[in-house]
Amino acid sequence: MPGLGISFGRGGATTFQQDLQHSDCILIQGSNMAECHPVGFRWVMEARRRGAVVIHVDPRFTRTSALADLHVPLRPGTDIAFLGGLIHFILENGRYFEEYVRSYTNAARVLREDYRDTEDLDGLFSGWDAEAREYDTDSWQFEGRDETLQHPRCVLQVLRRHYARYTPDMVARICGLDRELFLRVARTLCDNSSRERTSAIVYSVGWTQHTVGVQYIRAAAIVQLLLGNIGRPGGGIMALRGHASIQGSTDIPTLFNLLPGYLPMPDVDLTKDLKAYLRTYASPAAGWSQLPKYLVSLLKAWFGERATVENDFLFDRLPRISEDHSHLATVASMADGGVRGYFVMGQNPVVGSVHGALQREGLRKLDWLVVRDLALIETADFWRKAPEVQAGEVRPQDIRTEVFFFPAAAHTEKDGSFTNTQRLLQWHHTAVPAPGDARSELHFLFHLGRRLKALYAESRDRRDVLIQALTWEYPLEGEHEETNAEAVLREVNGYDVKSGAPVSGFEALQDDGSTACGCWIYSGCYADGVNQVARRRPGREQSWVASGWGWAWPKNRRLLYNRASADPEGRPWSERKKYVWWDTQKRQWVGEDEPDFNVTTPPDYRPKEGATGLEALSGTAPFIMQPDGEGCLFAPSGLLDGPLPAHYEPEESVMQNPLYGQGRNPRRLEWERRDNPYHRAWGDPRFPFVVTTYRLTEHHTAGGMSRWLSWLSELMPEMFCEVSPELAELRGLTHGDWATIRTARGAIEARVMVTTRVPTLQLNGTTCHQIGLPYHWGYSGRVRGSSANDLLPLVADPNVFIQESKAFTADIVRGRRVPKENP
Amino acid sequence: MTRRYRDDPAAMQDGRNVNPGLGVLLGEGAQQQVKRVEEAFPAPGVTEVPPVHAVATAARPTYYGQPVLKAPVWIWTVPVYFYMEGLAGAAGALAGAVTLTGDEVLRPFVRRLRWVSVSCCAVSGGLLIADLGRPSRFLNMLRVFRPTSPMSMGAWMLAAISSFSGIAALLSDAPGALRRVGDAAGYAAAVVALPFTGYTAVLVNNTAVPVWQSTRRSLPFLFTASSMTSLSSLLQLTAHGAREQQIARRFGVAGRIAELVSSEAVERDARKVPEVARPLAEGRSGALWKAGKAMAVASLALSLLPARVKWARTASAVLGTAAALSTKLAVFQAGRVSSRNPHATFDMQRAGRGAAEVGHGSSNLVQLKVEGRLIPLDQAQGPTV
Amino acid sequence: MPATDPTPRKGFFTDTTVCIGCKACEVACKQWNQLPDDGFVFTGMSYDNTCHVGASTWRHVAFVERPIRLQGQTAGIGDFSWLFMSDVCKHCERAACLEACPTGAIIRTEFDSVYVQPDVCNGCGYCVAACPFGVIDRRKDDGRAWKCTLCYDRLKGDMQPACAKVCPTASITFGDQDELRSKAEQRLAELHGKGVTDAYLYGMDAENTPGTGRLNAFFLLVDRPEVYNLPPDPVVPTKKAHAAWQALAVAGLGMAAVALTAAFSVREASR
Amino acid sequence: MATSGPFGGKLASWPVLRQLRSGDVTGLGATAASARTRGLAARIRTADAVVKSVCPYCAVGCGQLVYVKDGKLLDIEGDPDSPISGGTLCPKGAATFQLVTGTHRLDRVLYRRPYGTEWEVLPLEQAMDMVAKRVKRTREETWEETSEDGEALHRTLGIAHLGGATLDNEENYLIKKLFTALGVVQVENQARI
Repeated sequence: MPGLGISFGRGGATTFQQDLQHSDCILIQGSNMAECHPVGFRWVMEARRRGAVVIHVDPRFTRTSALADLHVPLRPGTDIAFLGGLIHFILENGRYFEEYVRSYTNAARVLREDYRDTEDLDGLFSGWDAEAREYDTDSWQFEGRDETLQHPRCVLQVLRRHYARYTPDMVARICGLDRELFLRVARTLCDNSSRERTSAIVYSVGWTQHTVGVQYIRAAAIVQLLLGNIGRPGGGIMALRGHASIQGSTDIPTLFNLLPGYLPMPDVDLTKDLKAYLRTYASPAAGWSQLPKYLVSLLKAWFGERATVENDFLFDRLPRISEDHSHLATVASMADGGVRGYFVMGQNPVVGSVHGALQREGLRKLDWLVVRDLALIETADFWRKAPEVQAGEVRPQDIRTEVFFFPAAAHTEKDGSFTNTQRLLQWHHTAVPAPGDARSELHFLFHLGRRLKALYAESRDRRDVLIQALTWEYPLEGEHEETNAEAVLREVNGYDVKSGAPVSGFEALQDDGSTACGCWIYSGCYADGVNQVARRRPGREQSWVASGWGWAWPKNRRLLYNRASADPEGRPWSERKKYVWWDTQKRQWVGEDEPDFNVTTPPDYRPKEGATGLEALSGTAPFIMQPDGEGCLFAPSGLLDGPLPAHYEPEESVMQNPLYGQGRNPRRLEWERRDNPYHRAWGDPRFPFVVTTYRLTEHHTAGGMSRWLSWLSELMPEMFCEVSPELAELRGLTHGDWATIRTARGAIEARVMVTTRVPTLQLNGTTCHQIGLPYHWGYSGRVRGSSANDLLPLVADPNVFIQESKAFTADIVRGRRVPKENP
Repeated sequence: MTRRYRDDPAAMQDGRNVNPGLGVLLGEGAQQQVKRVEEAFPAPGVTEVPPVHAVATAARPTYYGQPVLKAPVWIWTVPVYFYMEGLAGAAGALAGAVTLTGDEVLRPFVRRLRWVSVSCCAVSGGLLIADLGRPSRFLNMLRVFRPTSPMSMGAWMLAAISSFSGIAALLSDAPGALRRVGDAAGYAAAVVALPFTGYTAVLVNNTAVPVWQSTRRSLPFLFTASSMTSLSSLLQLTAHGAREQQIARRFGVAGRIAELVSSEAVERDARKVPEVARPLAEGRSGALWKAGKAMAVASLALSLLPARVKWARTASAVLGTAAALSTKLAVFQAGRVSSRNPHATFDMQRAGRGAAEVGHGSSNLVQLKVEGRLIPLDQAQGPTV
Repeated sequence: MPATDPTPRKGFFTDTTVCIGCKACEVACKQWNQLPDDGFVFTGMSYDNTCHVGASTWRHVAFVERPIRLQGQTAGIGDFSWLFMSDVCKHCERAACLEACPTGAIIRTEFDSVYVQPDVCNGCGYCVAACPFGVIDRRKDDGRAWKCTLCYDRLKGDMQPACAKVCPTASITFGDQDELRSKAEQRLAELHGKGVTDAYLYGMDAENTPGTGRLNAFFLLVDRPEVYNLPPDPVVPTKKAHAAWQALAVAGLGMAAVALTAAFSVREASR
Repeated sequence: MATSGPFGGKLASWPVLRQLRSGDVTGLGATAASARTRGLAARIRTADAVVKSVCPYCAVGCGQLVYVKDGKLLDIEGDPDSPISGGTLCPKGAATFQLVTGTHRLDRVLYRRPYGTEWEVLPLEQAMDMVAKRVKRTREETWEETSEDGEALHRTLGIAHLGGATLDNEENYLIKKLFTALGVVQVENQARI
């Protein structure tokens, strides 16, 4: 989550769910928390019981809205306008937390003279290379400070100017909402953000799945920094994630551009060798100055004895990335025959990812496909059950792909850890053996690796050096030779190479090859040779922080940047919001949580001139992973599409961008290909309605874990679309009957749910109808139906390659889909 | 080396779909036998409902028109049982009365009535068992004695009257003391028969079904009278002696008159709340009800003709039987319809014919006085009693 | 008999104002009791596709979309609110099913709950017609009547019912009646204090539901009972049955009189 | 009924007689209870083991208790000790028992040969061997040692991986470790959706 990572230093939720109970105001936007995270929502309810105001900003009136004090509808894809409006309100009315902003953010930094804002360049920042379609970020850098915050090029003033036109009227016009409602949100949020009070923001994929997704989160970060809500109890930004370990699969990434612990994957241009890599990515000061230790320890963990100082720990042999190798790029390449073998483990892309037809086209071009899951999901059965096969357009006997389906073990049949949405690692233990030939992924990967190591054992080819060097010794257990998961966790934690003893944490890691560590941010999870992840001290025996339950990265800190819960002098901002403070007697930071700060660095510590590493951080710098220890209001680097969030319309919109000539994110990722047609940027008469997709409480994502279960399927048995009574009348749709929803990519059918919960919006005097689509259904399972994602094109955010499925355009007509309409 | 794989094994698709090799099925509901999962689904397919928001604001709101009650699950054997046990009761009662005359000439009549009673009891028992969800457990009907349950009382009465009538029938022509034992049993049967003849009315009155509950003051009369008609019609078709005919005819004429009067009373009771009376006027139940009444009138008229007009006697008997069956079927069917109509329940209770009718006033009713918006409890004027 | 049993009366207090309509209670109930699904039917009734409590669905969440503002809430889409309510067997103080059951299959337990013994029930169906809340139902393919057991098996093991345990927002709370009542009254006062004056307690005591007495499963509602498919003034039929028995007594005596008259008058006449 | 019916050979346990003995006129209470009812107990009280676990659905991270008997699952419910969930679950979490014990789960490797029209069952070891050979073959066929400019690439774009957010950290770790060593860079998961 670079939105959070760039702003604060770490790509994870800044707080934990239980802490929401201490909020005085909770703004839920881009999330349908009550429906998608019902158990997390209990803490919102607890806050509300204690008197907090709960605000839900969402295109639809959902089960979350039903329990909120205030529901504000807005047009899908306009949240930056809304949040920009909040920033405008805060700055213009002087509602920012001045001491916090002055001390803990980069508000005082002064930009270079050649910086140009979107206000100057009609929607572009300076440094845009129209040819290459990318920014040169030189002009976004700082050149000085102005503690008075008055310099016209200081960040606070740049911010003010950047959002000058995001007035309540403009917000109302873009988002299609009532100006007074917006102002009520702004006032409520500001009234509940101060020394005495804190507000939290909760978001989820309603914000991330956009071509400007990362900037949505950036905008929220700016709001929270201005209001002084980060690092404080009841404050923060709670990112809610949809899968049991999606945070974990980003921390220990199954992502092409990262190595474990957010170390960048070697790049063909930037990192020719280890030296170049360290030069590029290790920052001179603060947390990331320690990067060499983390990388070297990783290489030692992976390549063991073969990784030496002399051979740069085999860094040179690592594969390099050269372009976008993300999921969508891979699918496009697959459809062109560029990919021959594909492993899919516990994911169902033909339902869950955009453009199902193209996904299936890609699968048909493969030589072989391996699917591992509990049941025969759509992705495994694409060759006999897909819509195009059913319609007779493609025949199974013409599909070349060799398909392996491996039955997977369930979580009750294996040991292992999940990392939840608040960076908390929790261990699950084996309860029963997996049935028949079902095995864990751990088993599959270990034994696949063992076979491959055997196949390459005799090779003299340089390209096989890494697989030969790979440390692949884990204790095996039971008749199935199941890999011991704790042994893997131990390697992830790190150990002293000589003694083999687990390290106590990442501070113990070295860059000389004497330590090995599989993921530095998880270092400490096996401290003292104890599985800290499996700790289960009951919640009722602890404070709400519950430090004795599981283990959170980094270093079991539950609320990040908690140095900011105290004022610059180290005293709590208020008794009511006391969390971590400087104990003048003990001369250390103490409090409810592990201090997210060097425990013995006093508030009055000031680094010497030219100090490097951790020494370079002052005693008043809570954001210790940032080079300067400051929260980023303005982000001079790290983001490809601008240092400040600007409102861009989605790829496909019903409205021209009223703010800028550059209507859409100039840096968005598009795939120009015949099988991936886009609608007109705005006002395409063929596709006049806004669509948003979402989940329901009763199902889980692409349905692989819910549509096969009768107890869940009976609760939501059929695919449906939600439309307003006005749209139903306009298109002759009948409640309970069928409708067909169409885009240039495909058509799907759905039952019609006519409801005022999906409002018709007034945009600048024109009427905007919305269509709501849950996306859980597919062509297999106990209950089946059209997949909403079949409607979507490949298009993505440039920073994280995430698809845009929360705002696009389509048409809707009555009746069922005619089979050949399907692509 | 490889074998073909067939998916979707039909086995274990019982709605729980738990693989017994992986999970233990010991829950309370695990023993629920499932042939069709939809069996327990109370809604009739995709519901034709107005757009969802329109329902709650109606002056007389319902939950999407869904029934508030469960419809009685009884099958056709139950209304036939109503008829049959009525016959058994009326026969037992009349047998007692005739026995009391001590007239030896009427002794065959007594014996016949006792046999009618006992065989109707036997058929009744069969009809009841046929309706049970678990027929093998029919004896559980006598497991407890629950005065609150008319069905429990009915089961005991049925057991008693079958036994007494059975003994009486067997000993009808026995010599000496045994005959006196038989007569004593016959009298006992007659005493039980008095409530037994119309108890099925109480059985349906003692339910939540609006049309049944609302007619509790009149339906027992109707069922008793209809049973008298039924018996007399049966006797008119089968009895031989002139005196027997006479007795049956007088018994029947009184029964028919009472039947017509009490059916009016039933309608009057039901009509106090229009939604409650609806099934007696409309649909299949309404048609049956009206037909029952018409046939009862015709039967009465014909039975008033001189006894020697044989065709009239036969026609009256046939019509009387049809009227009794039709009426009981109508009441049964009306109950099913009534239970599916949420307005019947709601209107009845709003009209003060819920608990308020038996001396209680719900504080909920206070809130119901204003349509649309609620009157807050603390501003209410106190319960309406 | 419960009167002599020291076990405190147990029950549910369901506060619909904190229900998020997640249906965890429905699933937890099916899971614990291992009940079958009811088939897969899209009903169009908002997000409710299970319609009603029945033989195989012992907890059911109702969804009501109202064009009426909920007190204390502002909905940007205009006058609108979405009510959720998790319905269940009420375990009435005067339980119609219990009083109707001829076999003794339905009993009052030591916890004051009403329990159907599946090893006794012979499927006569009388309880189905008797229940004023339309709760208990018979499955044709199984033949017996079924309803919420208040997790009698769990209660005997000193555990709370599955639905109450699972409820993420404590909309369903389980406990001793005395505690539940004070909790409910406190919550009601709190809501009234916040201006939610529509809120009231349904079935907490005999004042609300005199016909059935106190409901061991009672509710906090914000609209008329009918909106949630609850009867406004339910009554245990037994309370009214005495009128029917009286009528029957008169009818029976009338028949006796007619029979005697017929028997004796004919004898007289023929002499 | 077999044990309590009037003609079940145990006349003494006939509830009517119990009613008479105890003076229970209405028969609404304990006298009508059957032997099964009196012996009713929660099944998890007989569990062989209670295993601590975590809900596999969303990222809230609710605690679960898994009850085991005779090597089979008896029940799965919320863990009251969890500071996050306090014993509660959502409907999906509450359905976990069906997820892991349901008849939808497959326990054999299925294989669909090229241009095939049906699934076949493969022995696990054979399938693993086949996959390993295909990885080796494809990797060799599509290996990129250097770019056109002669810069080191050390990779294959012929193989890709998807999935991880539903897996354990340890599994993700082995995925990243093995595939990186093989030069497979197209490793992705649900974070992109």
